[in-house]
Amino acid sequence: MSSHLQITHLRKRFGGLVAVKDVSFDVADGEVVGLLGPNGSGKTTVLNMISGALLPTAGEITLRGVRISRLRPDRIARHGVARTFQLVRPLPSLTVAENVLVSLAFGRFKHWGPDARDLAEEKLAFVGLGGRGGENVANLTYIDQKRMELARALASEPALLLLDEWLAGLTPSELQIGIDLVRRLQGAGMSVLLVEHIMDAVRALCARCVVMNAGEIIAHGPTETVLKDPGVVAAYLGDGHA
Amino acid sequence: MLIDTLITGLVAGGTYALVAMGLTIQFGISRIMNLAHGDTIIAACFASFILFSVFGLSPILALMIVVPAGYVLSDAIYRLIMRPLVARAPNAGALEVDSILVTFGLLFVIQGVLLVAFGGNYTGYTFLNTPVDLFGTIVAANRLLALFLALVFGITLIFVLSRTRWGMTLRAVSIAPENAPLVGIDINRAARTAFALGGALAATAGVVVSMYQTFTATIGVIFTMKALIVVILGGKGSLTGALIGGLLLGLVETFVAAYIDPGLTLAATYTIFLLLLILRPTGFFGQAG
Amino acid sequence: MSQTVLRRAFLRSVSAFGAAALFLSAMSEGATAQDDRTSVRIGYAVSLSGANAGGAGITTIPNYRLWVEDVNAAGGLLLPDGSRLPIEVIEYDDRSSSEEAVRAVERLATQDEVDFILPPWGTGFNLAIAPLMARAGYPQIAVTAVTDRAPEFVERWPSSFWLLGGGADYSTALAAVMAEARDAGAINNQVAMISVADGFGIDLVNAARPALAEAGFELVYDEVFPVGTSDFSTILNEARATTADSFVAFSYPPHTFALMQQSQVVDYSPPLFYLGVGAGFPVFQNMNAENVEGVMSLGGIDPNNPQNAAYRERHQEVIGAPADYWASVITYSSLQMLQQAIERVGLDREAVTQELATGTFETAAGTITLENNQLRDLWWVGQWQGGTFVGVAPTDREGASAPQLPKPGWN
Amino acid sequence: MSTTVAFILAAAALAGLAVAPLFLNAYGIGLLVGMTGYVVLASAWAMFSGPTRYVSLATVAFFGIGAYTVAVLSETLPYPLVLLCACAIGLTVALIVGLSTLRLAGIYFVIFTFGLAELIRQLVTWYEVNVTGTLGRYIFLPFEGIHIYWQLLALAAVTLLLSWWISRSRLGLALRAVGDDEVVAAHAGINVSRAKLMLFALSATIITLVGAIQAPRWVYVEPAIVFNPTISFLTLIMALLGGATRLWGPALGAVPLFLLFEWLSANFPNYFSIILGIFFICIVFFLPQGVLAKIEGLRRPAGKVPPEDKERSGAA
Repeated sequence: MSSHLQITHLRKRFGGLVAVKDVSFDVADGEVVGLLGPNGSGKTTVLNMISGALLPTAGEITLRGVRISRLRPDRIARHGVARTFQLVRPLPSLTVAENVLVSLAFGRFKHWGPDARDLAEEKLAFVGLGGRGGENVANLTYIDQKRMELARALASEPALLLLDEWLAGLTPSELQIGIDLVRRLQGAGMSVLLVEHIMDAVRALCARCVVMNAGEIIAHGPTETVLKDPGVVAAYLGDGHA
Repeated sequence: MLIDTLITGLVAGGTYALVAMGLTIQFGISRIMNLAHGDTIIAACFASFILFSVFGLSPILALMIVVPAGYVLSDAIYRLIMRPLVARAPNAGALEVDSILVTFGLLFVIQGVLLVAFGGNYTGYTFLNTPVDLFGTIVAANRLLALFLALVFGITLIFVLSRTRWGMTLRAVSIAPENAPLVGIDINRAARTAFALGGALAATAGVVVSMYQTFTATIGVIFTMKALIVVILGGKGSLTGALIGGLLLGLVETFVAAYIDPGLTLAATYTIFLLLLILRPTGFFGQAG
Repeated sequence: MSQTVLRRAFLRSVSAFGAAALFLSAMSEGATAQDDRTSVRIGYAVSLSGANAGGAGITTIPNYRLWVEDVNAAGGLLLPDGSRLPIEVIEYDDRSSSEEAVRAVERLATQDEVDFILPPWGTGFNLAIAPLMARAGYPQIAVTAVTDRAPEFVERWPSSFWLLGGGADYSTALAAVMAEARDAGAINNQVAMISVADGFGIDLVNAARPALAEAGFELVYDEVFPVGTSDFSTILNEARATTADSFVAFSYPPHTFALMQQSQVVDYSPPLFYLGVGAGFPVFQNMNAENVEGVMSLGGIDPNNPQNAAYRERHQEVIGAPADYWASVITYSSLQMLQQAIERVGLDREAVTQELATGTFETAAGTITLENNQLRDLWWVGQWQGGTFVGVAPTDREGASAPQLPKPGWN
Repeated sequence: MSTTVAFILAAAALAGLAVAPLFLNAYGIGLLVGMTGYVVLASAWAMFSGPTRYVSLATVAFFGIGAYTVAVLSETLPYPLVLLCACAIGLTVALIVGLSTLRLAGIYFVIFTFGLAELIRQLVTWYEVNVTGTLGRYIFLPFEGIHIYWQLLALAAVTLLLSWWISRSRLGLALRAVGDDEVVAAHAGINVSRAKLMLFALSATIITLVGAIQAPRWVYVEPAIVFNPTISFLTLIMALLGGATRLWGPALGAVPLFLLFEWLSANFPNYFSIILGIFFICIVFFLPQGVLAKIEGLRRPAGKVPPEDKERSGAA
């Protein structure tokens, strides 16, 4: 079976700096894969290349056999890739519901009209924001903005979801809610690529992990094995993390 | 012929460089896109005219009065009008747009005051309109003075900005305004100084231009446009860029006039300007990104 | 935006339109009661600001103000019954925009209901208001409009008058002066000619090319430059490099000043040196002192005409600056024509129009009779001679000075 | 339904405005022409610049293209075809400009559009001088103020209707998203360039039509007359005064500001520039989001911040 997302020999250079060197891995249908590594190791750059925010210098990205690595971000989104951002980026002049509506209207299935409003409400309810669609995004708390952003990503009904430190900055109780949400997505058959620093969340959600350092993959395999890898530990310690 | 065109172009470019330097400093460091720049120049033209025709003061001496006055007035304008805008702007982009709008109003105020004071007539006087032989090409001494002052002021300021502590402060604000406070820089003061410095440069340009060009209260926008082109050519905030961009503009206009068609000089300028905006909006000497 | 907000916004805008409508309804009444008049209302809209303020500020505005001052100092406009009524002026700024000029005239005609409307500055603006003036029955004594199509416009708008001739008049007269000078051996038969890329420059140059060719001249340099040009070094160097004895520039004031200055710098002083609009401005003489000697341009005056001398003195006295040598005196004279027409036939606009078309008037520019609503008796070419810009062509016109060529070199 | 009510009211207002000139003198009609012209210009400007926040100074470039097209073609083609040609030319130029510039952001877009008007003016001048050999052109169309007013009024109605329709359409949502955050919009599946291009072209076409409709009023047309940069700035400040993100905002800014200018130039002709300048500065200072937002802000219970205000005063 061909894997859902396949990345081969991906490379990205900014001027003289090579941020990502020869990265290859895949994500299967319905799988949650963790993408780990210290700050500056190139994780977000990889994510940006998958979602189309950056053009790879070399290498290929395919989604269900379709090459997406040269497409514009909106085309990639319509192929079924959705993402959240490291720092939440709500659309401030739109209401909460309208934020979600954007993805519904322009995502894979182009919903519009009254049923789109219902769908938006449904997505909001799923992330725990039921009935708050009419509010101004500025009035939402940080966690609620994160929920809203997840609802917006889900509204395009993606085949692959890219979560960029979506769980960062949450309190322990909020974290548990977040982990449960992602688990429910997995249960619904969605593939997720999770960039994350919170190891508890990674352990809870990912069967498999890819660890990057300085633009290269230094470990790849089952989560527990990878996290015990001496190279991985060294990389994190070297970066000041423990 | 080629040498002739080259020298004439460079001398014409001296004026453009002088006219643009003030704008580039204000835009680059204070983040104010000052559409009233040309009208500041015209105000200085009138000041210099009055000093010359009423008080018999040589424009060279007038520089000593008009340039400091330009500094002080611009400083006051910054405190009064620009500072509140800077304070409320959430980001550089919003400030730039606000500054365009507010200085457009300022343009009308200055123009209106000049109209009331001097009427709409053509005004001018002659000073230093004497030929100078430059490598076999005859140029006007007053235009040569513009080139000379552009080079002296430009190079002095470039030196000051890159070598002195005070200059480093201004440059730090221009490159990374959000980080400047971290190293103890008073952004407000730096931006105000830069804006006032830009005003002083505009005043210099006004005094020099008044020596060889007739002016009316309403032609300021022509200078603003020229300065804008040079600033985009050279990259915002770059004095080196303004200097070289100004000379380049003079050369382009002169070469198009000499070798293509004098009717296309301005069209050529705008074409280069617009193409550059599309292809390399940071200019030849601007900071990338 | 929710529906209620939408509706509220809508209602608000309806009320705003309502307020505007109220403002407008005031427009439909207007001033009436012309009986028991205590003044003659005269209105005009000229460019007090914007791009045209420079031109209007030299030629039009000072003369309007001077005339009003003169008339009112004498107790007002004299009417046929011997009574006098002072002039009440309504002045608007058209901000150098055609649309504003049109609306200002509509306002003067239908809102202020003035007795007479003086024309704006510039060819385009005079054309813009012409249909309105004709429809409302106001005589339009256009001065600062140089157009070859005046006969056609007179047919279209019979109450319009065109007092400054057409481009072809100036060009053919110049060609005639040049031909005479060449035949006398003062200049050779080559010409370097430049013109500004604007209505006026194009009109003149289009007429000059065939006129010069017909007179047997060879155009060795012929370029058009954009209005925004400020540096003429290249053009002057190229003209100087030719063997032409004549340099002709159909230019606007800023170019005229720059050309004059820069030709002195590069020591380009051809035997015949002709510049466009601005060479007759006082500031031109102030800036160039005795170097103006011999420079040719449009317009001129008869230096021995006492009325003109008196006018120039008054202008200096009241306005505080000398009058220019081309259109100023015509502007003032056009007002004197209006004044005398009123004196003869009263304030009835139709009668005044008729009188303007057929009458003979004593003005600062001499005795004027219009031909087919146009002033044809004008100085087409003038030359600076002994500190005065005198008319040299038509050569057979009374008071014409003889052209002095070649022009002396720069000091 | 409140929408129905709003439509009935709007239709009634339109009918009222259509018969209004029958009771007015020429000056009253002249005011209506000027006012309606600016209502359309400001509304069309806000159609693109409001939601996307791209400040365009190209208004006069398109306005001038419209006027010039009429001047060139009015004697060779029937009038409706002339308008159609003007639309086509405006649209083509808008598409070319849009394709090449929509990558530019912020101040560079502003400067570009400012320069564009000048470039087009220079090219038209050069073409006329060198190819046709004339510069000024005459328009002798048998239109009086009232005819021009009716055309502009119809265009105003169409423009507002289009704005209303767009604001409720997918495209409107897309533009608001683009105005907030282009990156997020693109990742949500919006073809950002196409959305911007479509609106820019639509807005430019309407502006071109305004120039085309108004031109017969001036009889004589030359580049200096029709490419007057003040038009761009007045349009901009009118839209800002009323609020560029509201349907009625631009119209609400255009009407009072136009009347104010008229009053100023009649009563203080010599001080017009100064007062206009001060007024301009005051609008930027005190009403950066427009009158409508200000009024709504005052009515809104404390604590609830309208979205646009937050953008200006809050965190980036």
